[in-house]
Amino acid sequence: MGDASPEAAAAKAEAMRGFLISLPSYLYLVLFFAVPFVIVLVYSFASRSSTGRTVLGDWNLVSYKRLFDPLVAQIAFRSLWLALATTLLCLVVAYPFAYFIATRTPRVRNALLILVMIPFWSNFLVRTYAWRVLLGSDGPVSQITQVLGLGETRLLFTVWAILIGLVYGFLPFMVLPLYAAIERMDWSLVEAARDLYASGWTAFRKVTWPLTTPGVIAGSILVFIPALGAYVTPAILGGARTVLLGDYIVDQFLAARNWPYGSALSVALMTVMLFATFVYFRAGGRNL
Amino acid sequence: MRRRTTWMVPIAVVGLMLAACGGGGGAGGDTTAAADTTCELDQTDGNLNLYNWSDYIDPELVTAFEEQYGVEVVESFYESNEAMLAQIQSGVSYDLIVPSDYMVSIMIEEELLLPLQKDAIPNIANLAPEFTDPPYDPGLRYSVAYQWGTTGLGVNLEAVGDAFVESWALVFDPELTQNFPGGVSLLDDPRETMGAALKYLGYSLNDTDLDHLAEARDVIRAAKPYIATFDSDQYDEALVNGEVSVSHGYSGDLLAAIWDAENPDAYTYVIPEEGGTLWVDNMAIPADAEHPCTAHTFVNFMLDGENGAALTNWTYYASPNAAAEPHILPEILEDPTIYPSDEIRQRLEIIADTGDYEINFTDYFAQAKS
Amino acid sequence: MPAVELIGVTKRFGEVIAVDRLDLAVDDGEFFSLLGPSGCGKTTTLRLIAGFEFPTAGSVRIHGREVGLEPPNRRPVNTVFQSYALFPHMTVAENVAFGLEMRRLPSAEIAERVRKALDMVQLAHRADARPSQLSGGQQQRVALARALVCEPEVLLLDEPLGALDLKLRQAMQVELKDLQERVGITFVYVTHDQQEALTMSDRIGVMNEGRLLQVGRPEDIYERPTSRFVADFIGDINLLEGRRVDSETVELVGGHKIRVLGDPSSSHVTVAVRPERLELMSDSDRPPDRLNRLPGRVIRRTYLGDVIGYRVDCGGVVVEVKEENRSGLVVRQVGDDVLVVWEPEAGGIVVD
Amino acid sequence: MERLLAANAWAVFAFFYLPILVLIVLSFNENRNVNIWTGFSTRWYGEILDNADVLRALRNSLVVAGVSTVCSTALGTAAALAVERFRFRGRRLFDGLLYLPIIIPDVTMAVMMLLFFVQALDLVNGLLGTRLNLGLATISLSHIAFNISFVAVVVRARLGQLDPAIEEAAADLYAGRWQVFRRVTLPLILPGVLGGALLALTLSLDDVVITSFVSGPGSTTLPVYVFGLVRRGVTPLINAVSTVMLLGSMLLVGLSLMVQRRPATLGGGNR
Repeated sequence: MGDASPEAAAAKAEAMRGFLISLPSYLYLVLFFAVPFVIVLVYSFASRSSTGRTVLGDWNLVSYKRLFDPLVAQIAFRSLWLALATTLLCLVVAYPFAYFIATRTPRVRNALLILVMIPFWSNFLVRTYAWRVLLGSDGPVSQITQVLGLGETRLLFTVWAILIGLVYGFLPFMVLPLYAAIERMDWSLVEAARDLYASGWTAFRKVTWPLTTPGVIAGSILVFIPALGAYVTPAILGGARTVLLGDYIVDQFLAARNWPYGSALSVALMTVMLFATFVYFRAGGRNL
Repeated sequence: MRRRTTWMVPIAVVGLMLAACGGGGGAGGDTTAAADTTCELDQTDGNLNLYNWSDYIDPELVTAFEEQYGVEVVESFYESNEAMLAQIQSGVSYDLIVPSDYMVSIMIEEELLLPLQKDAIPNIANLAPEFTDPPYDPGLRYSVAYQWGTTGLGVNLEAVGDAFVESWALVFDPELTQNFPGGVSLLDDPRETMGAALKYLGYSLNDTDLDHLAEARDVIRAAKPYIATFDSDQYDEALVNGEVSVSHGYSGDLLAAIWDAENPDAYTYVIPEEGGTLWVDNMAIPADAEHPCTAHTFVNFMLDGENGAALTNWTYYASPNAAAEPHILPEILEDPTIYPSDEIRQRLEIIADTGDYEINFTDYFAQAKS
Repeated sequence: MPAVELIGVTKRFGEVIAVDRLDLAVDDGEFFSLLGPSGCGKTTTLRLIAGFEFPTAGSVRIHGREVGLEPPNRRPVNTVFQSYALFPHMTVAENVAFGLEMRRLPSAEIAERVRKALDMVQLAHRADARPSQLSGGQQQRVALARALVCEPEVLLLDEPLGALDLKLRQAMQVELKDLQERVGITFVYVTHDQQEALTMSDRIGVMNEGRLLQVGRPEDIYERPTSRFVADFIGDINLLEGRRVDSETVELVGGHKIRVLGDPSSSHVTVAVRPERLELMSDSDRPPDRLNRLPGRVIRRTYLGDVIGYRVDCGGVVVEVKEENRSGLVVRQVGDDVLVVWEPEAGGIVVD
Repeated sequence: MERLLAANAWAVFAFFYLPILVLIVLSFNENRNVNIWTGFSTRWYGEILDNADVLRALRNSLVVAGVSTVCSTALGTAAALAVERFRFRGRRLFDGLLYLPIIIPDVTMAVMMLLFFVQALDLVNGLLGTRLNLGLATISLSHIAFNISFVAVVVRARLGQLDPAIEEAAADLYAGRWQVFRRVTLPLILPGVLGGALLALTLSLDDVVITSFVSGPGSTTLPVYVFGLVRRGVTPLINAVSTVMLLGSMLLVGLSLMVQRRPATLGGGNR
């Protein structure tokens, strides 16, 4: 069909409308994100002066070559596992939780939802410090094990503390999209499945779960990605005993003042993530 | 094709901007305005934009300054030297900043600081002699010390025993540390912790010999099984809460925590015999400060003996101000951990910027932790 | 002037042609059904009339006015959706009032019309309920009331009874037809259920693969299908393949000759005969000569209550026969030798 | 099953509120050092009002969080609507762009925002002769930039599940595009929009790195102030401020629930 057909004109008008709706945020993101991002991209090809200033003009690939240092792979691999574990834990905890909230009456639902968010309107650092008290050798966990005669249990400065801290910090990011997805679901479909002799579990697996995958995908992305870059929680609760991607990048900018390398690391990380998200969506049968 | 043209716009904009800043990499442009100004004693030229660490000045001192000179002090706060540097480098305008020692030298080299007009700061004479010619700013051309302290070890005496060695071995020797309940805590800072390891090995903490750095890395690596945490924030609480037995950290924090502890006698702060870090925070005026004269007046105000004492009495950090000493609370002045003896001071070193080697410090530290 | 007129309408989705050069005219006040298997383009045709899709080519007119590119809110038609598409966040009354509010009618008039509409579908007592609190049948009636309250020139219904159970569906069929006659609005009804179409429609259009194959009254469609597809799709039918011998005679695959009416245009012919038009006789019954007859043997019998179904093997041709379970009917057994007998007029010739 | 779900929910709430409980308890710590408990005291609550720095930081935080939440919710919802409901040229590019702020490490975003704003302000000041500086405006602009994406992701998850027939039904019933959106789409995606807004508010109230880079004289926010305190030890004052904020928000929520007497969903209650 040529562009001249009336339908094509209508489709064009429709596309224009979509474009116009996206325009404010489009422009916003181009101006306040894409343009700044180009600066970072440019910086990643620059070099560092001996005082830590970024020298533009002498473009090179030094920073990108450093990405192939085995240390980087090691750090990335470790961060990846931690982020995956965090995402999975969040999903396991948040799904039934969101399900529970979504099946309450509307009023209770709203109240519960806001109760989820309220703790996060306190100060992040103070919140995380509170976890130190809870996980320390005098904390409640430890006291329970002492009463049980299992001796002192210190979770603080272990990988478990990091996981607890990360799950705590990112759980709302998983709960919200999951809640939105489950709340919207057509329950008659589950009933239909039950009607068709599906057990509760099968009905969940075959109907509820597939219907809520958009929420699962959104939640997983919202948890996985920041978890991959997390650094304050691992430092405070995990004792920063290993280097993670997040603090490695932060250190480049703030300790080594090596902005080109920090930029290159960021660009590489974003490229990988964008690619991974793309693949994830493809696997999930959705367009990015 | 349309797609490409939409992309051309931001690229062109960026190009324009990069051109606009002259390829200088973000250093602010018009430094001349402030540099040409001559300031006289007690002169003010507007409100003071003070950029400082949080909770690092007695609010009453601020009020006193405001009342005395009829200007307002607009306070902003930063959480690291580097974040502050990024802002100054980008030309955000502040009138007075409080950078640490090594950051002063970086900022001088980057031409980010305004040379001080000593005529407007007669109280500079109040400074104790050891702060009149610091290595990071010889001759005090750009900065004046604000507060100082040391980096050392907080020790839980019950855990370590009374007859412990005052050495970095307390954190680096696995033979020792394996017996400490909870292990030890080290600063999560490449320069401080690599520096401590260098000191333990008998080198300078500004050593840039890569072999020495590798040795220092291996020291940390070997000690790691008993290092509970690399922590620059909460090591003081961790010590007095019994989470760790030895904490590597800054004098002020550790001392405050020990004083506030339920049984202060159970803890002490030591500077290892191999030596440690002496750190100095300084007042400096950014090159493109809008109100350099108010800033000079403020520096002079803070260097006043009574004001300097008030600052120390409030922060519990040592004052570089000799004229302040008569007014400082005796318990602070007489505390050997805040004001170490001359003998100990001999062993202290100030961290200097090592230029390109900063990368190596960061890298080796990352390797040590990995 | 037809209420709805489609002239040469084509709709493509990328490479797929959903509707192919469709011509259709629905008369004013008519109950018109679009019948076809799923994916035949009937729903797309409805959506083209409603305005949810715009035609790639051709013209859509409502009472003579070209609306092909008008958005749905500017068309004098309303739709009852397959899923009902009730607004879950509004009460029944709010749902019904929605269209009137959008037309900015005075609120007193809205209230009055909503009340009447709910009375009409006997749901006045559920006015303040939310859709999720209603049964499927009730939801369906709300959807109907919501569309009808706007007094559209044409009401479009997209398989509105599909989700209901059989009893309710049959009851609703009658109700819908009554309602249509009462309000006198043109209905365009999409369904894949031929029985539903036959019951309610004034006329039926049978669609397949984007094309309209046959349009006619239910009895025309049923009795005189013009194509093999229509014949096969609507009701049960025996399709007897054969070769034309002369203008009145066809020789079936098994060698039997039968008489047909109408002029077969090619030498290969398909003769379509409804099972209920066939009768089983014995040789001893001596059927009149003008009747077609095929000797065969009963290979299966199905008891359906009102009807008894037989499958008869007539030597190469298998035919289905339905006999009304009236008193005095001779019930055959499997294995009985029988004659399958029918009037020549009962068999039509269909094209492939 | 229901019991297990309820048990899990209680456990999760306990998980959420246990640290909050600790936080509140520690706000009554008499000791200057928050984590060293030496006795009960309410002195820190008194000191909130005396501490101008904390009050200003709190006010800055609330201004930034409020502005950025409102703006990013509007922009993010529009963005979600555009990519989910329309096909337009550049949509894929936009879609990709929409994900970038989520996947960028915050320190990178901080650096690039600083570089950008400084140069943009130079340009603007040069052209217009103004003396604009970094401050609350640039902080808000940066927060909006990353929050748009978070709102959009949450709203999209919701939009994706909305039966398009419901929107078609509204259009069929003579609703124009805007009316369809206002009367049908928006109420139905409102839980998603609200969720996105809550997320944006949370992120904005917690951000340190980006904020500290793009702040200017006098625009320090509470989290930046608190992080700056680390050197001197965090005092229970911050816990007290957090507690007050928690109580304040709970009060607001409670009030809004009281006002919202009718049993309507987040999306309900028109007419």
